[in-house]
Amino acid sequence: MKWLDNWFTKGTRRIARNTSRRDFLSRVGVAMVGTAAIPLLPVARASAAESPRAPQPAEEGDPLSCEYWRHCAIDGYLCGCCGGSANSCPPGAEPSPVTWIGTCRNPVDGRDYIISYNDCCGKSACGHCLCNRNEGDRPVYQPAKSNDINWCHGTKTNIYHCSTSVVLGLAVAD
Amino acid sequence: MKWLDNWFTKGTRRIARNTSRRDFLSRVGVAMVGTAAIPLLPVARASAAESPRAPQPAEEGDPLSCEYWRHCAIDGYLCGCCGGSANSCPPGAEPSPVTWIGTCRNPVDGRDYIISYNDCCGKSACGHCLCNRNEGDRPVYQPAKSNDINWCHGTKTNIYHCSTSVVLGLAVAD
Amino acid sequence: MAAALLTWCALAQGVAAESPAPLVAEQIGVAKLGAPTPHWLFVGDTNFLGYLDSKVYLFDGDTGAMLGMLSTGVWGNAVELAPDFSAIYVPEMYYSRGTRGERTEVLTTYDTTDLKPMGEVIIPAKRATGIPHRAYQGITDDGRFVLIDNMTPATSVSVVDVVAQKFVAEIEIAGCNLVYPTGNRSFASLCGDGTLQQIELDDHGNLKSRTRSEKFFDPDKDPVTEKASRFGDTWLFISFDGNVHAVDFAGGTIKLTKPWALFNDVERKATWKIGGGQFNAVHNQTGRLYVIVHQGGPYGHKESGKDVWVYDLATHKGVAQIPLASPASSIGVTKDAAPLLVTSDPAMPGAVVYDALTGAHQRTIEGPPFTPASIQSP
Amino acid sequence: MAAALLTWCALAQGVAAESPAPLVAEQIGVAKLGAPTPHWLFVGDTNFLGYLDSKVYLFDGDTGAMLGMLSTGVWGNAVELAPDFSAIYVPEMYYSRGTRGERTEVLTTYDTTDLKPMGEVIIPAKRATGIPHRAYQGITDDGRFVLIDNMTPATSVSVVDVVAQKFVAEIEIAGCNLVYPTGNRSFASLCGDGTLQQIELDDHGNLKSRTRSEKFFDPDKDPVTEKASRFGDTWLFISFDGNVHAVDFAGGTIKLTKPWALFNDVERKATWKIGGGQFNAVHNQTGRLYVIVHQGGPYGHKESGKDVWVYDLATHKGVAQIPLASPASSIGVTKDAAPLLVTSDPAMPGAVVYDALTGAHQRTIEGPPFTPASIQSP
Repeated sequence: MKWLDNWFTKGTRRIARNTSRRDFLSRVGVAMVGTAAIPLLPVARASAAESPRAPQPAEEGDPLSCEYWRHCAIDGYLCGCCGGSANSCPPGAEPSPVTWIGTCRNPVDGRDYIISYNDCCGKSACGHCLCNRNEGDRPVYQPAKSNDINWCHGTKTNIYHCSTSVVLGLAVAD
Repeated sequence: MKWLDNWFTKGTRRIARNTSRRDFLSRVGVAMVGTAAIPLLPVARASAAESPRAPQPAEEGDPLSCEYWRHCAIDGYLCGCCGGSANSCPPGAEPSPVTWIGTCRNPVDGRDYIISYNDCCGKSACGHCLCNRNEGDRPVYQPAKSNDINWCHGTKTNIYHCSTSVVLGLAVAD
Repeated sequence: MAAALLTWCALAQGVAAESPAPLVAEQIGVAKLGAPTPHWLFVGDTNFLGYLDSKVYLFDGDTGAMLGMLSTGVWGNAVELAPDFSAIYVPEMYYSRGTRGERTEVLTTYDTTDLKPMGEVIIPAKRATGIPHRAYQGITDDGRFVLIDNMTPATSVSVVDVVAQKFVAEIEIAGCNLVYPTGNRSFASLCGDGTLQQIELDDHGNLKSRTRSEKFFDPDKDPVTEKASRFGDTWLFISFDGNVHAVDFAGGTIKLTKPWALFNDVERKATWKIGGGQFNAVHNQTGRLYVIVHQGGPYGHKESGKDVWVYDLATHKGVAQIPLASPASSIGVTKDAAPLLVTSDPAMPGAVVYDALTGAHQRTIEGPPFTPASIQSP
Repeated sequence: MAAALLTWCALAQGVAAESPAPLVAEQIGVAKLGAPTPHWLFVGDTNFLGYLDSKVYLFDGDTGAMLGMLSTGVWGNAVELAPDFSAIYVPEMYYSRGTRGERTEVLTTYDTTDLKPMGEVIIPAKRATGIPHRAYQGITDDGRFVLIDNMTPATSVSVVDVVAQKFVAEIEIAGCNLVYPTGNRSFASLCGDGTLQQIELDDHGNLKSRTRSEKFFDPDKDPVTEKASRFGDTWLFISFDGNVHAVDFAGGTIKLTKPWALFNDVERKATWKIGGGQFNAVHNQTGRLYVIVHQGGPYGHKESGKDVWVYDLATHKGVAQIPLASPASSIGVTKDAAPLLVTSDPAMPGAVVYDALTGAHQRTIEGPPFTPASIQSP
């Protein structure tokens, strides 16, 4: 994850120093969405996508339990307990295109994976299966790695409903 | 209380039968405020009034307990637990000029008193000292005697904060 | 950037070539509701400690799984379901500053496949609020008009044409209150003097005629509660003392019938009483009435009960007594041939599911709903 | 009618002439707040199960009595108190349809005698939300400007002139976040690269200058939490591993100092760690730092603790260990010479009050607040 994190802080700082505020805000907005959203689809495609509710073959454990390996840095209500799943929002909720990212180890293959904790937005608190795990969680001045932040950004509203744990790919140490 | 109740139902029905809808609504609005508000002060004066927070000499018991004699038909959060008292709203809340009315017996003098359960309005639920006693409570088609109704009517908003139990006077059987 | 990522993923997977194939990258999706079943349960959450944020939860009664949720604004009461379940209608109230500012009320229409709002109709900002009551709103039998009870405290009913998606009329019901649909173009309201009135609507939803019944209960000695159940063309109004007043609205008339008692003398002596929120429900197919009962003193008409007694509506005889797993204030019975009995209590988050025919406890659904009220099914 | 009533009352009282005088008719009133004391406690209620309906409760720490309440909209975070307690400022967020529609954000000013809104200033609809953080907002030392942290996720700070009651400026803090007031015209923000920046404002509240510190902590190996405490001109930033980075902002400069450790080797071996929400607080008069601690594994930086350890900020030595009556996530210490230590935990409604000098448990205040967060005092 370091490469991503360094890119983020260095990148944004560099922009900050050389541009006016308005110019900055627009560009960093883009830059950050780019950063956190690299491995994500645009919302439009995401919503259209079939949502694989079942875990993948090489996984084990209960996706509705806070201890499920993917939830290692989650903070919120599990969407799987709210009508969605570990990688799909409940009906009528809108996935956040921007998100925070954790690294969790899959006990089945012993590999570290990048997990994207997209929030589902547009309905108030689901209230079921509240989980708070903080492996690799960072303070909110490192937004891309902070689970305290309401990530309902870039969505129609910032009303938080529940959280997902989406596998983005293998984590590679640098 | 019968006289009041009969007046209310007969009175409103009579008006209903002889007038157009718009005319009716305006007049009944007035009539009912008149009905329930007879023994009450206009809001303006009420708000200005000193609020006697202590019970009167001829009372005993804990005004913050659901068992307190005045609360015999209350349904809601006791304002005395919310920054007000049995006969005053908490700071910033607005007393409802319209209300439901119960009859409770004061154990000290053995007399029946008319109690006005004015709601305090304009702030969301206080959440403290929830009481529900239903002595003499009637269904909502008898509004003047129903504690199910949100009586934040005639106030700036219908947002309910807590309930009071105000002594209006002696009840007289007819 | 996307291209770069692909390279980086491929590389990563190459590195791990020996061991089993790594998990594939996923795309986040949005779930849709499956085909509705008669055991779907809409449970209203007044959320009393935060009632500006009321909700309606949708559960599958057969599994207990939460299927979805609606946010229903301030003072949420219940939903109205289109007879063909093509839409969900919800009266919603909002203030521009939460507890201050401008009050706006709407009837919102939600899609039954994705629970998204499809549209809203502005209605008079007068809706009756407080403790939820099923009869604070209703829908005509054909699903054309949604009826919303108003109290300012002057009482009236707002009529919304949900097909045309427009507000039609406000009909005053002075001295009366509440909405009990009685057909495609009519509803009844209970009155403070022990009568009821039936309002007939024209095809546009405007007032066509108003019929008044004779006095059929004593509002002072033994009032009927406002929590009634419908059995075909008949509404069953149950009194504080447990007397059932069945009123038949077939053919647009009001036919009063002789009240019958839920409790015999022995049961009365044992202080058995009705009580709760929506303490009664009917299963039309079997013609059975379900009533939450408890033992206790006077003024117990809102007390929860630990038992549900079941009556045959043909014989008026008790046919079953169901001891509950936990106290209940409100109940609902699903409409199908293998009905569920579902109970809720504002003092206990969640809902409890029983077999309505055997009374067997099937499951307890954990809350939220935090302070559950209405229980409704397709 | 009023005249009729008087006759009727007089008559009634005449009837009961023999027995003691009946109770007199009362007038409903509206309570006002008394003179503020240093032990008044503003406890924020995020109300997570109904966060559209967030609140701030005001309690008297000496009696536990609730004195009043503010409704603070969606995602309530904390209040700002004028230094002379002449006003309470609250950033509030609203949607025109609760969870949908137009988003409006305001800074509302409340009267400190009757808790009524006196006015509001519209601010950019960008406020950072989620888990509450004290440093998501602040007020300049002279009470002139309220500072509100924005995240879209691009970060900036909104500046509101509360004297003129107008929004002044949005100042970007790219790569940094949060608001730590450092004087009448300045504040600091923490940055993702282990530095901080100080923003100086002109007399109108616009950006005057920006100063950047050297890197003073390692954001990867041992980041400081965003939950800091102020001691005079110094802000104390405490790291995950319990190292205290004191940064002195006296005279508009940024003076970094050598970090010191809350835990010695023995304590580290015993896995003592910091953790919680606002897990630390300072009592300026005695120069003491209060820290919630617990024993546990890695990633415990948000775990509640059953103990509060007290440190002398002059010697950096531990001077007291306070076992708590119940686990705490956040603490506050009142400003007076007989300070109260107040704890809250989102898992336990209410708040708990201790003597901050002796650690003696004084009282537990029952909730709501349902999910308490911030604790603030005049």
